[in-house]
Amino acid sequence: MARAATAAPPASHATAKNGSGKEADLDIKKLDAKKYLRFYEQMVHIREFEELCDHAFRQGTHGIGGYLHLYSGEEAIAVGIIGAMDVENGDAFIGHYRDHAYALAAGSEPGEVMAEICGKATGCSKGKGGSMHICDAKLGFYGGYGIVGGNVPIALGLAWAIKYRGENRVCACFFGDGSMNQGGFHETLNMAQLYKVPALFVLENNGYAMGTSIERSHANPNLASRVESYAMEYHVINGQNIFEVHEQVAAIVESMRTNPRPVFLEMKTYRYHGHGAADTQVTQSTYRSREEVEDWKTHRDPIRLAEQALMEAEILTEEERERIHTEAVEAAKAALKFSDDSPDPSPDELLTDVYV
Amino acid sequence: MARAATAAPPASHATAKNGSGKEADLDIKKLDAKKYLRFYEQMVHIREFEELCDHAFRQGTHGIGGYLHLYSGEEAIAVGIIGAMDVENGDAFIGHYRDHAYALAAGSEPGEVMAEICGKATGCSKGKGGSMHICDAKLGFYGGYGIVGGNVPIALGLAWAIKYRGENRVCACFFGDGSMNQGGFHETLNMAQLYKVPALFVLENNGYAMGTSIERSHANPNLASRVESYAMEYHVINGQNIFEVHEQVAAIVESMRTNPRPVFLEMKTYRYHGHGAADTQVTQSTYRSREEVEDWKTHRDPIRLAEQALMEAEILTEEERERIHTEAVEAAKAALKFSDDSPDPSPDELLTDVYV
Amino acid sequence: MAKHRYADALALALGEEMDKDDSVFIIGEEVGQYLGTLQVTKGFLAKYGPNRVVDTPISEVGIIGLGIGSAMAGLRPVCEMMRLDFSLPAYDQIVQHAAKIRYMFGGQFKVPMVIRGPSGVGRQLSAQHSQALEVLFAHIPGLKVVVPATPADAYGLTKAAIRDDNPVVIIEALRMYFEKPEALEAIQPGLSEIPEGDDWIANIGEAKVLREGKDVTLIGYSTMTISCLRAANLLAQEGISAEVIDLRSLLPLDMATPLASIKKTHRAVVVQEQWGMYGIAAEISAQIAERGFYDLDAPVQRVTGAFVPMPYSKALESLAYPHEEDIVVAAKRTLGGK
Amino acid sequence: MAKHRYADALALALGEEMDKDDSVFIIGEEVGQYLGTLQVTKGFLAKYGPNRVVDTPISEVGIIGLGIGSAMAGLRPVCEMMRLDFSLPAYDQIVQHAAKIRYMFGGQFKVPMVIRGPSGVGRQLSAQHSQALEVLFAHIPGLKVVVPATPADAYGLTKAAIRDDNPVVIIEALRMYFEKPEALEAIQPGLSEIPEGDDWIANIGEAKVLREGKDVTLIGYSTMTISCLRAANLLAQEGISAEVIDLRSLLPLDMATPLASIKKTHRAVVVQEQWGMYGIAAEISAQIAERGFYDLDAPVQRVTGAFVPMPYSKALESLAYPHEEDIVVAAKRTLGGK
Ligand SMILES: Cc1ncc(C[n+]2csc(CCOP(=O)(O)OP(=O)(O)O)c2C)c(N)n1
Ligand SMILES: Cc1ncc(C[n+]2csc(CCOP(=O)(O)OP(=O)(O)O)c2C)c(N)n1
Ligand SMILES: [Mg+2]
Ligand SMILES: [Mg+2]
Repeated sequence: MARAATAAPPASHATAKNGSGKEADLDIKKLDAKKYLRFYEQMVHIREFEELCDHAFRQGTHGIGGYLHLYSGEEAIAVGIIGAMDVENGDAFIGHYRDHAYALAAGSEPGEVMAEICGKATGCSKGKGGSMHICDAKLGFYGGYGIVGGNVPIALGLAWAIKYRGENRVCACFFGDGSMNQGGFHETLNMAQLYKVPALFVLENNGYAMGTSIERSHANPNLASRVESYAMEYHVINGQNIFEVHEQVAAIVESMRTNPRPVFLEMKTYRYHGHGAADTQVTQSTYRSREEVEDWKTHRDPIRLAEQALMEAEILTEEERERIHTEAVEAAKAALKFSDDSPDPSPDELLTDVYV
Repeated sequence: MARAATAAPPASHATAKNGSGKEADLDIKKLDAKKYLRFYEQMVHIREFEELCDHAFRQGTHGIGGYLHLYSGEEAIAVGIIGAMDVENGDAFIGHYRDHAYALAAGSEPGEVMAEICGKATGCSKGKGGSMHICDAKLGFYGGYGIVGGNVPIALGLAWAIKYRGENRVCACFFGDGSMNQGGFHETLNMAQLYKVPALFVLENNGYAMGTSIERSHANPNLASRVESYAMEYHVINGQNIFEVHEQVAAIVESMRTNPRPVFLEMKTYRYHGHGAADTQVTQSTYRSREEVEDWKTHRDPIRLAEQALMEAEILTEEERERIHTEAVEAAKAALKFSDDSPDPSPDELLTDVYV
Repeated sequence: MAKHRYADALALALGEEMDKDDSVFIIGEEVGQYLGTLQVTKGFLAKYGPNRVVDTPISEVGIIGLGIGSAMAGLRPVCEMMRLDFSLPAYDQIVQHAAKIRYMFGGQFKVPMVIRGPSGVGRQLSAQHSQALEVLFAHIPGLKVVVPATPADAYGLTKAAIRDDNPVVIIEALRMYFEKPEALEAIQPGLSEIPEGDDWIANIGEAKVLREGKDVTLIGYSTMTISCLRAANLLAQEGISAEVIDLRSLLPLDMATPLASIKKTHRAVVVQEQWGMYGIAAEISAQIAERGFYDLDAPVQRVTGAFVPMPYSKALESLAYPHEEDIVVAAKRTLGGK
Repeated sequence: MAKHRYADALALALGEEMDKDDSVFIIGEEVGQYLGTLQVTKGFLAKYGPNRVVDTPISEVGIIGLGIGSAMAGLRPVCEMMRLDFSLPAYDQIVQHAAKIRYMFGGQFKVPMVIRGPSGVGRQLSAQHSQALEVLFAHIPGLKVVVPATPADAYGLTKAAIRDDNPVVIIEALRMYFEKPEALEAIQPGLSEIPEGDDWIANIGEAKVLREGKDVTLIGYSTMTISCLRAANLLAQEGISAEVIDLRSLLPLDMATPLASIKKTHRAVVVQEQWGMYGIAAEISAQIAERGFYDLDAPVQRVTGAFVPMPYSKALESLAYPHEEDIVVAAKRTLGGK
């Protein structure tokens, strides 16, 4: 019987405690095969998209400037969680600057996302936002934000609006472990719990905020205690396993619809690239070893883990696998081509959109 | 045998859990009688000072304007804690706007404090600060601050300086329960614990922030959990009992000298007056009953409790008691007279002290 | 027409907009059960319930964040700051988020929120509670900033702000809150009247000539508009005819009205309650000199507060902000006086 | 004299002051183990240890608060903001506390701290990371604000700021950080030189004539000083002689230097990198017109950035801030050109 593949965390990443302890022992065969195939495909597409961004940035000829924060390694979180939401019917989500995947997971046009990253007129934010400020209003994506912790209080408001109107919707808010050290995070958690708004707080705990590990920045590395101090429901989930992520979160989201309340998820994960494009191999060496990165890539890659499980369960064939990878590469290239073929924003655009 | 008098909290103040449970069962006779007589005297002086401020404010002829926040009911905290510090030799403390008592407890000239409250040239802050901004550099009092939570990050810096220089000093920071909902409070606690600075965080939990009870503003009224989420040492102390306050805090302060670390004290207490002078009987009635106030005044008044215990222990005589009260009234009047006799700040003072 | 106090005009405007539009709600410290720190929202909780009159912890970041998010989701939050000074802990939410969201997402969202609260000097509240922080908002593209001086504008601009689809900061004049209508009427008849009928609201971005004159133009906003009117009364006693302009909105800023006036008077005094350095009056003065260069017969005079944190003592405090006498002196200076 | 890049000049100044005075320490995000986000503090942790080179969580309120308190206690903290934009979450600590403590306690304390970090536009960092926030600090009495344009001033003003007994904000020009000395020297010889010998530091509050001229005065600061110099080179090719003034400090502000220059040239252009509305240039323009009214032969021209949040796309971004060509146009306008 195929089981959700999980591997022991590399010892070097102290925070990767491999989930909540109540490791899911999922029978993949009993799950919705089509859905997970789609999730798998989405993860592969996101990975290829991100890797092409990295490449395009280094080429320097596509219009990508400034900061570029890539999601590779964390795909199961965006895909599994946004996949548990009904973004076409009023569920909302909001993220931080590592945000391409949120849009892609919700179904945004890859071309429009890439064009935004490249600053083109056809970008989802008309080229005004760039990589850090992707959004998609029609899919409930309220955008990526560049100020650490800045999106968290806004999520409170999105969730408040749901409660205000008495809808059975939820709002997910994605942020990093670094956000937890911003004061506004705390004000938000307290108020969210006080008002019982349907906010799903999603901590992407990848062990580091830029070059600073959790241990060097959180007096109490047991992050659960901070959340529990607001009497908020807390779950630790292995963010590398799409089956665990999705099954657990889908159940939580459904329960939030009937029992509106804030819920906090700590997703254990890892980022493969440097913090941003400026965080090179050299600067990364000040805070993490190549071995640590390789360990994660080898033993806990969300795509590999999914692939393995789906193939063992005979849901995915080798042929399909190849097709998906090939298509993903092509899709990313097509997105870049769409962007390359797109015009720069017209000069008039400088002055529009400041006010309604 | 005389015991430290403690009474059950009135049921109406849900948070007044009467200390940590490990109720001190102190044998008053074994304590330093002279010291406690002095503390008792200080509390009485502070009470009379505050009551005269209230009176003078209502008279409207002494120069008191703006906000006026009185400490009546909470005296044992300032007296017992500052009394455990060596303010003449480098221990530091900092407070919020309810700050007259901090200065008086440390030994500041009552006349200078009153003159500040009345905006006179002889005031400790030259009349520039007023009631909310009392200070006394020579006694390590780094001032009272008007922005809720604003003094807390500064305390981190004062304590940091002690650690930086390797001194065996401590810094106490007084603030209210409302402060805990300011983001900066959290950033501070985390950093204080991360750097192990000798900061004594003193929460004056009087159950209300202005007209808002703890229950209506803290998602988790168990405040300990917020502090413990930073792995910080936490003590709950009955703030109405000077013996308990002082004995416990003195021991903690001494331990901080040899084992520098931040410590958090939750002092259970109550304020008798409105939040500030604008919080009248009418506005107070929106959030607390007269009975609740009377209950505290009758059963848990720090001065009465001390008086009772000291008299039972035959440390204080009725005669002494009367003398102290009379002198306190006189001292407060003298302070007001000093202020009344003092000139307004000279117009030149408008432009001084902006820069060094 | 009915005469109102400034605070009552605010209450009236808020109530009317809440009656009219279910998506309007008010959130802030002590707005509900306590009946409002200054009683502007007295009776609101009972009338509209806790979903629309929301008491909060002392968490300004949370309050503003909740406002932004709910506005993006289509509600019309009114975030009350107990004093506008307390918006500073949430300044990042206002400047980096509320003001920028529309632009940085290419127009996909709007943020129809109001941030309002009493502001200004003169109540012996000392350094941390006596500030006129207009520049901190008016310098930021994406925000609108209105500065009602009169009960009429307290009403009309509040209503306009709530209906505006952009984030609007209402800088309310604490010193005007409880001024009696009679006192205002004595300065100039009509000041305390709210135009009646047909759902009147003010137009954000329109300055107004409050008093006509021909010798010199006095330009103010908020409390300083009232001081300008008082100064005009004093000047009139000396035979000097002053035109008084109330800016009413700082962003957008209507410069056409002052420039037209200066074409006539050739002289201008710009008055601001607090810090002159890089203050509101600097922009007004600069624009007058740049755009009205050939109209001006004398240098523009700025009358501003002392460049110091506000002192507490009444004796010092009253030296720290402009009074009508200072405006009179400045006006005479433009006319060749000393 | 040795030639330096701007970032190296900052590092040199910081290191020298830390060597000289044990009470100086640096605190901020990634300043230690990571060797500095932009490597300004590279090698510092190894040399000075973790007590003096302090890595922090992402907690700007905590960082600034720690700075204030430790400064009150006699240390000399240098608080690095990874970008100056990130000071906004801590804005209340800066404006309500650092700036006011001395005054509101009647002079009993001083707050000798430095807040510094890279700032400004032009690196495709979009709305939240591309701001020139000078006004937000320079409007606040109690702060000092310096704006080094050149490596020399990056060095001299940093040292002066650290030794100053007041809170000083150093607004560093990110676009200048890694400019090659040769590139600067090509604009004007000497720009990348740090005066040597006898412990030179800059005087806070002194503007400087960087280039003499007689037809028009170009006034800039930070990156815009460099743009003014470039513009002066272009103007020279057309036979127009421009004087260039670098303000160097915005608070205190030296207006004597520009006013003296305008007495000679009778024409002024004031240049600012970003938002003109209620911007730095407004104060300069207003003061010139007010105090130099009878010297001016033409209205002061302000050249400022677009009043919009910074767009990301290079195509739009470069339209959003002034370039030397814009300054040339403005200069010609003062000379009667179109
Ligand atoms: C208020 C603020 N301070 C600092 C920064 C600079 N910064 C951007 S991302 C980042 C690290 C955040 O790490 P984390 O929250 O863990 O998210 P991750 O990048 O790991 O996904 C920092 C320090 C910022 N953008 N905003
Ligand atoms: C940031 C900020 N928000 C709001 C206020 C207004 N305010 C002053 S004191 C206060 C209540 C504080 O209560 P608490 O901290 O419990 O102290 P207490 O007055 O009970 O001693 C409020 C809301 C303020 N001064 N600063
Ligand atoms: Mg992280
Ligand atoms: Mg309280």
